[in-house]
Order: sequence, then C-alpha cells, then structure tokens
Amino acid sequence: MRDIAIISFAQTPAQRAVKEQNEVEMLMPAIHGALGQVDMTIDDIGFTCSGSTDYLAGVGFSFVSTLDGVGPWPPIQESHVEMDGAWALYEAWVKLQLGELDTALVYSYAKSSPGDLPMVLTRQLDPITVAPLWPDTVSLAALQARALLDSGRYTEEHFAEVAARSRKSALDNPNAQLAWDRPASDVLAEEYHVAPLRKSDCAPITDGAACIILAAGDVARSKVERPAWIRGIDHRVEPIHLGLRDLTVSESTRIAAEKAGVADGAVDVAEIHAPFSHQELILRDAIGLGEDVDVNPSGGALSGNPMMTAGLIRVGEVANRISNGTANRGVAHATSGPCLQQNLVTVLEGEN
Amino acid sequence: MPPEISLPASLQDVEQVRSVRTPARLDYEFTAGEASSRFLKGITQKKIIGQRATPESRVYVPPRGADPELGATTPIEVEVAQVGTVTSFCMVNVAFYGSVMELPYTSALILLDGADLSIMHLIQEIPADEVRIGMRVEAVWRDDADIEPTLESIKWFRPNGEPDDPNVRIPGEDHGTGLGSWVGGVAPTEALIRNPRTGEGGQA
Amino acid sequence: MTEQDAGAILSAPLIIEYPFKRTTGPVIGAFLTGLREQVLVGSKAADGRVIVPPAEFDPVSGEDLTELVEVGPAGEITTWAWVTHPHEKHPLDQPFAWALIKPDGADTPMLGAVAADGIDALATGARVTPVWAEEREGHINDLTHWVLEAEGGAA
Amino acid sequence: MTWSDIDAVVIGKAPDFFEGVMMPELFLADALGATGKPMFRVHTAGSVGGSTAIVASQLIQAGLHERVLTVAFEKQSESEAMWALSLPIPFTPPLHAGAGGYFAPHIRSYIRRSKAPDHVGMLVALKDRQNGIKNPYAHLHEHDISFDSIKESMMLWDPIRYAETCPSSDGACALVLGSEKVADDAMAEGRQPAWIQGTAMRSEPTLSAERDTVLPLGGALCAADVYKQAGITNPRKDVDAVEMYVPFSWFEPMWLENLGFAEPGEGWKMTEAGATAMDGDLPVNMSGGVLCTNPIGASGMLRFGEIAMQVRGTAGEHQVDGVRRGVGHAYGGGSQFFAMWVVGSEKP
Repeated sequence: MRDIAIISFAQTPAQRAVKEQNEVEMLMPAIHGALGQVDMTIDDIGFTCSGSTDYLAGVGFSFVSTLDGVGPWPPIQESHVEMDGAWALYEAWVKLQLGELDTALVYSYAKSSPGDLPMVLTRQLDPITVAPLWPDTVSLAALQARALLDSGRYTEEHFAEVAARSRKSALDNPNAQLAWDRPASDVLAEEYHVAPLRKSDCAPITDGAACIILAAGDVARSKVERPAWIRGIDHRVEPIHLGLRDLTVSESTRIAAEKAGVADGAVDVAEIHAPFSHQELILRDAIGLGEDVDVNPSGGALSGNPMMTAGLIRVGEVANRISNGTANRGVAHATSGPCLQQNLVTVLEGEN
Repeated sequence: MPPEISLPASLQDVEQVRSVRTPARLDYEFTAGEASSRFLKGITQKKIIGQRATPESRVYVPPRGADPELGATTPIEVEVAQVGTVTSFCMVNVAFYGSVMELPYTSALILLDGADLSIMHLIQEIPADEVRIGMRVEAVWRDDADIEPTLESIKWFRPNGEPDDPNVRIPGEDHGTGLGSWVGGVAPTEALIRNPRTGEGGQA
Repeated sequence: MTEQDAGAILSAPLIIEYPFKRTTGPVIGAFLTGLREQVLVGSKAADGRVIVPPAEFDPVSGEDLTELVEVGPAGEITTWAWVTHPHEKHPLDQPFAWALIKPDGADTPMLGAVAADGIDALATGARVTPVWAEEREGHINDLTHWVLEAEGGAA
Repeated sequence: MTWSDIDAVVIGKAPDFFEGVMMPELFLADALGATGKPMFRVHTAGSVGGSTAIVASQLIQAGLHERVLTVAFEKQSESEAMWALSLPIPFTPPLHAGAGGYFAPHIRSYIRRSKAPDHVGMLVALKDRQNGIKNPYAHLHEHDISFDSIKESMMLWDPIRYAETCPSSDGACALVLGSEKVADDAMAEGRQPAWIQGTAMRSEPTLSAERDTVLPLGGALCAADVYKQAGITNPRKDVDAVEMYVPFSWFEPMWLENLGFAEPGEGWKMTEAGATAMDGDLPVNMSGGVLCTNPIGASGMLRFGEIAMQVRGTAGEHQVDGVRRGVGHAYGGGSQFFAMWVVGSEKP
C-alpha cells in the first residue's frame, strides 16, 4: 500500500444551531482553514470527496451547492458519498492508492438543527415494518443500553463515568459544544431521559463541518513536519434490524479493527464515535482497547456530534495528536446507522 | 422474478397485501443564510443587488453564499440593472408540483446588465412564440404592498422596447467553442480556461 | 449591508411530505397480510432461525428466504426502554416502553410499543401480547401496541 | 458466483427523497449480501450510476479486493420524481418546471449555436426508441413509434417534445467487477470479460459565470482523461460504440461534441447522417438509452453495463458486431458531474 497521511484538519465549532449561515457558508471556513494550514489552494488538490445527506436539512442535492465552497473551477476530480465524511476519507485514500494523484481534500458537514433530528433519523429504518412507528434514535439507543445492562458487563455508573469524563475532556477542546466538570454521581442523579439513558448519556444535536487534507509520501513530508500516516483503514456493515444483531457487541467494528491492524502495535489514543455513552463501552471492547488508552480526549461525540461529520472529526482529532507529538499511534472510529450498524476504523501513526 | 413463497396455513386462502401506504411528513426550519438574506432584503426595497468576492471577480445574482469559481464568500454588493437580455428560454406546457403559472408560460435565462450570470425568470406581456434570444427585457414588480423577500416579487420580465442585442452570448460559451476536439487533433486541456484564482491560462 | 443589520437572516418553515405507496413484495406482503388477519409471520433462515418480521434475504448468506411460518402472537421482552415524554409521532400518547419482543416460536425479536402503568411494571423477560386495531388494512399499525400479559392480555 | 465470493459492495442512487428512505443502503444491507463486509454508498446526482461503478473498480485497482459487487437503483414510483426534484424551497421561486425546464434553454442555445435543424432531436428519439424495442430490459417498447408520432407529440418544454423525453422508471443494475486474475480465469473458461481500460470523473459548479452549459468543460476534460488512459487518440476512429446519458434527445449531438466525436457545432451532422445508428460507424445507445429507461440512480450504471455487454458480445438483439472498445458515459446535476469509462475486449 502507498503511504498516505493526514496533513491538515480543520473544523467549525460545534454549535446547536447555525442559524445565520446556509450550508456552504457554514462549510467554507473549514475548507479554507484546512487549505490555509498547509498553504495550499484547490489548485494543489488532486481529488476532492465529501460526505453529507439531504435528509438533515431537508434540501435535496445539498452537496451540489456546497461544492461551490471549494471553487471547483477549472473542473476538478470529485466525488460524494451519502455517508459520514470518514467514508469520504476512505474513498479519497483509495483514490490516492492508485498512484496517479498525491493530494486529496475531504470535507463533510451537516445542519441537523433545521429538522427534528431523532425523528428525521427514523427515515433510515425499514420503511414498511419499522419507520411508520417513528422510533427515535434515543429510544433505539436506550434499547441497546438496557441490553448491555442486562448482559451484566456494565452498569449505569459506567455510563455516567463515560458521560462525565467526556465533558471534562471537552473543556480542553475549543470546538466542543458541551463541556463541564461534574462527577459521575451528578449524572446518575439526573432523571431518565429515555430510561436507562439520561440526557447526559446522549450526544447533543449539532451543526458543523470539517475538512481534512491527505497527501502521499514525500508530498506529505514536504508539507508538514510530522504527518499522521494511515496505517490501516477498514469498514464493515451489519443488518439494520436490531433483532438480527447482538446489540451488546459490535461485530462490524471488531472486524474492521482487526482488518485495520489495531492490534499490530500499542495504541496511545483513540477517538471513538459514540453518540451515546454506553456505545463507547461496546466499541472499546470491539476495537480491543486496553485501560491505558486515552479515549476521546476531545470529548468525543458526546461533546459535539455534527451528523455526517463527527466520524471525520474523530480521524482529525487523532491526526492532530500524532502531528503535535502527543501520541505516536492512534485509532479513529466512525459509525453510521441505528445502534452502531456500520463502522469504520482507521489506524494512524507518526513516523518512527 | 420473486421466488415462490410458502405461506403458513392461516394465510393460504386470504388475499395477500401487495402494497402499503406509509405517508410521512417532516417539518424543517429553512435558513436562507447570509448572502441570500442580504440579497432578499434588497428585493424588499425593489433593488436587485448582486454580490462578488473581489472587486475583479464575477457578479452573482442571486448570490448563493459562495463564488463557485473562487470558493469564496461574496461580501461586495453591486446593484445591477433591472433590465437585461434574454440569453435563452423555454416555453413550458407541463404543470408540475409547486407551479402556480398558467400554461403555457415562458421561462427565460435573463442576463441583467451588470451581472455575470443569467437568472431564470418568467417572460410575459408578449406572445410566447415571439420571445427571442437577444430580446431586451425589464423587471415588472408586484404592487408595493405585496413585495416579499423572494424573487417572485418580480412578477415577470417584459420587453422594454430596446432593439435586440445581436451579440448576445451565454456567459462562458467561448470555452465551448474554444475546446477543439480530437477530430481536429487537439485534445482539450485546463490551460484553455483562465484560472480565476491565479489568473493563469485562458488562451483560446 | 451595515453591521447593525447583521442579524436579519431570513428563515421559513419547510415541509417535506409524501404519500408514499410502497410495493411490499411477497414476503413483507405476507407479514402485513398476517397483521390484517391478527397473525404474526416470520421467515425461516438458512440456519433454522425464525426471523420476525420476516427477512427477505438471509442475514448471513444473503440467499432468498421463502419459508414463512406463524409465530406468537404473544411473546417475551428481550430489551426495553421507557419513554417518559412520548413524541406526537409515537404510537402511544401516554408514557410507554419501546421493546424488542420475541414472539413465541421466533428466534429474533421485533420492535413494538408496550403500554404499561409505569417503568416499574416493565422487565426484561416480561410476557406481552399484541393489541390489534379494530380496522385493519395490512399495515404495521394494525398491531397498535403490546400489553403485559398480567395486565389482562389474552394469553 | 455466490454471495460469499463478493468482497465488498458499492451502491449508488440519486436523492433519497425519491423513495423516502434516508441512506437506504443501511436498510438494504442484508439484501445486498453485505453483512460483515465493507459497503459503500456513492451519490453524485445523475452521474451516480457511473461514478459508483468507478469507485467500485478502484477498490480492485488499488488491490484491496478481488471481486466487488456494484449496484445502482431508483424506485421513482414510491413517490413522484418531479416532486422530489422540485421541492419548493423557501425564498426560491419554482420557475424551472423540473429537469426539462432546466435543460430546455441549454438545448435551445445549442441549436442556435450549431444551427442544427429542428428534426435532429426527433431523429435521436426515433433511433433510441427503435433500439429500445430490441432490449427486453427497456422500460419503453414503442413498437408503433414513427418520426411523425414524435413530431406530433406534445411540446412539453419547447424545444423538448414529450417523445424526446425520458420516462420515469423504476429499475436497478448490478455489475460484478473482478481483478485481473478473476478476469483471466473467466477468459480461460471461455467467458469474455470487458476489460476496464480507463475511468474518469470531473465536476464543475452548477451556476458559475465561467461555465458553458452547452459544452461543459468538465465533460470534455473527463473524456480527455479517460481516452488518454485507454490510449485513444482519435475517438471517432478508435471507439466502436458508445452508451451515453441522453435524457432529452438533443443531448446526443451535444455529447458527441463534448466527448470529442465531432467538432463543436458538428455533432448533429453525425446524427443526421445516421452515423450513430446501430449500423452506423459509431453506434450510440444501442440499448435504447435513457430515452427508453430512466431509473435515475441506475441510469449511469446501465450505460456502463450496456457498453460492457457490447464488448463482451452478450447484448443479445441489440448487439453490434465487432465492438472491441466502447465508451460508457454518465452526467448529472446541471450538466456538471461527469463519469466515464472505456472498456475493451483486449486486456490493457
């Protein structure tokens, strides 16, 4: 495989609702930020790929008008996935593997605030036997959380500890939407939101955008002192029906982590895309992370969860920690679909 | 072909369901954004105010938030004329969802004087089969009381009496004819196009 | 535009509404037919498991599944979540539980809403039975919700 | 081949509002045989069928997988396509009247620039509908189609007549792409593969002052790229057949020029002279094309798949003899997203 690295990452601050800007206006600072960090323009980019979905803001072909934000003129090599930006990054990584191009720009964005997000997401479910019941995302996650409690592996205290630790970590993240320092016991004292989940167990609703620049080999080395090399990347999917899965484990994450080579070396840091606190526990187990791994130092999705983007941000957060030398090897995870249906795992590493 | 299904006894002699209605409604709050809101505010004052990214770059009407050549915001406002030239058009004979127009009607691409991209709008006050490329037209506004922040506040465009513009062209059409082809032995390259960021290229 | 105008951002309601008429295909059609007839139907997977609602394709091998069998209609809760503030689009307007319910004879659970007096009435493993709509047309909502067997469901 | 032979699935379709399922690949995961495998969803508007196949091919080209299933579909009947394409957006007047209303002025510009006679669009429609009769998978089989019936059909979006317009279709298309080894094995078993000799994608903005909507630069650059990969220096001579994305009849001459088969302004002369007919020197849309079948998300992949069938010699009644190399083409958005591949009977 060709050596491909993340050389730049920018995100907009996670916000509950970006009411002043349309999508392209919200997105442009992320694109300009990522290009500016490495003194590049779109003319220096070989391939562009984005991730978004029309359902969040309710506008069809949303990606068509946001493409204006990169200035695709003269015409560019470009693609779009109706997926989280982490999968756009995967497509870009594949494209660079072909050896013709050396750089790629990946961006994703979402405005979740215009609609009723937990209800909008019910449109992902089986359109005949499930979606007409309008089971919101929080309720489905709560079913998974109850199953995890019933398994005897974790307790509500464990959930609360994840919730509290994430928000405390987020105090160091200027882009976080939710950040506070309170003990887990405070979380446990909250009333149930959808039992057994409390509000603090759930990610906030977030508008936001992010952009990552990839470069191959020497191009990456020429642009930054310490590129974050992608050593492995893989993604897997499971059936959507919750009844067909063991909700207390994440088999697709396990396979992806194995294929991405997580176990091939020590992991310093992991950014896990867990929109609900109990999901972090399931994912840690599936990826095979030890107690010593620094998990979600950014605060994770519980501190800011722009749909279609939170997965890409996980990759960027790990890359930043490798590039600034605070970590040498890290794991980033992205998820999609109800109760962790589809998962991507990537392993990043600094140059040894 | 779908495979043969074996049904439990209880369902073998009843009429099978073949289709199902699953109506769905989602409610959103749509945000126009900064550029559009500024533009539409001008419309409420019966002004057509385009935007551009730099003093040299193209003037966009209506602005959508980004100059798509530069990938940049368009903070500079430029009021453009309320007269322009028809660059192309189409006579519509088919009703569609959301349509309020009586059939047939003519929708046209109109390049307003001072703008660099045509807007699509209606042509009225002339028989539909007399609309021409190159025709000069002017905006007809709704009554003041009915002006709202939408391009529909311009009811339509109508001929303004000026002679046709014989040199009308679609913005950008010189690129097409400048492309050349393999038949002529010249493959097109990016170099034929001026790069708006660097100013390079663009020889025909 | 001047600074003091900066807050004048326009917004307006946007409604997306479709009447969707969906073709069911024979497997899902049989499931909906069953609901109309107050019968639950599952499909037999390659490994012998009975899946409900019936899967058209084997979740492991991807092969067509064609053998439909009757299950339930009563069953057991495998996991549940208590909704204190139902959404207007939810099936019940009083606090209720979402549950995955494994009908008797099935090997996988299906999603349903369970009416109960309160969170304390619910438990994993509790027995539930369906409540059917008076007028049924072959729609998932023909099974309006489930009730705990102890609370008067006809077991 | 069975499901277990497939390493990964790449699926494409146009906007999810058509079927009312958000990211429907998630709900379709087991129907796609994707459980436990990588599954990927591409969306590049109307070109998506083409770009999906290209993304799938790159998974193999990059050495990641041996066999990839790629699928594209649209079920327009679940909703109503015109609605989904013309959702009323606040502050934005509904003036386009759907895709036809958007493209008709561009076609008028083409006619004016090229001075093409009115009957060219009708000739394309007649040819494609007649070709479609030979294709059992075509949506429309208009056995009594004639030049006069096309001429007399209603002018929907002048200059586009009803009979010069694609239908609204439900449909799906799937291709299995294999590595060099998989294809060699197929060859050894006497099954001719279609070798992918080049793939390319290009995008440009919808509404930019610089762009030419009649002969979009993105389309020309996409063609130049894919021809270079395939070693094509004179497309008119080096290409034996083309499946191109023609949803309105006039796009045939426009794309003939955009893809370098004719000089700018001369494409209609090829159509008029019969060069693009089944028995012409550059048959175009032997399958009947988008004018006979338009399940939007699948339409691009159908072009890619149809040209592969021509190269493999498996196109049945609409097979053209001796297609050694062909071009599959798709476009989308406001003529701004392009995807193309060149396939051939010979290993590149």
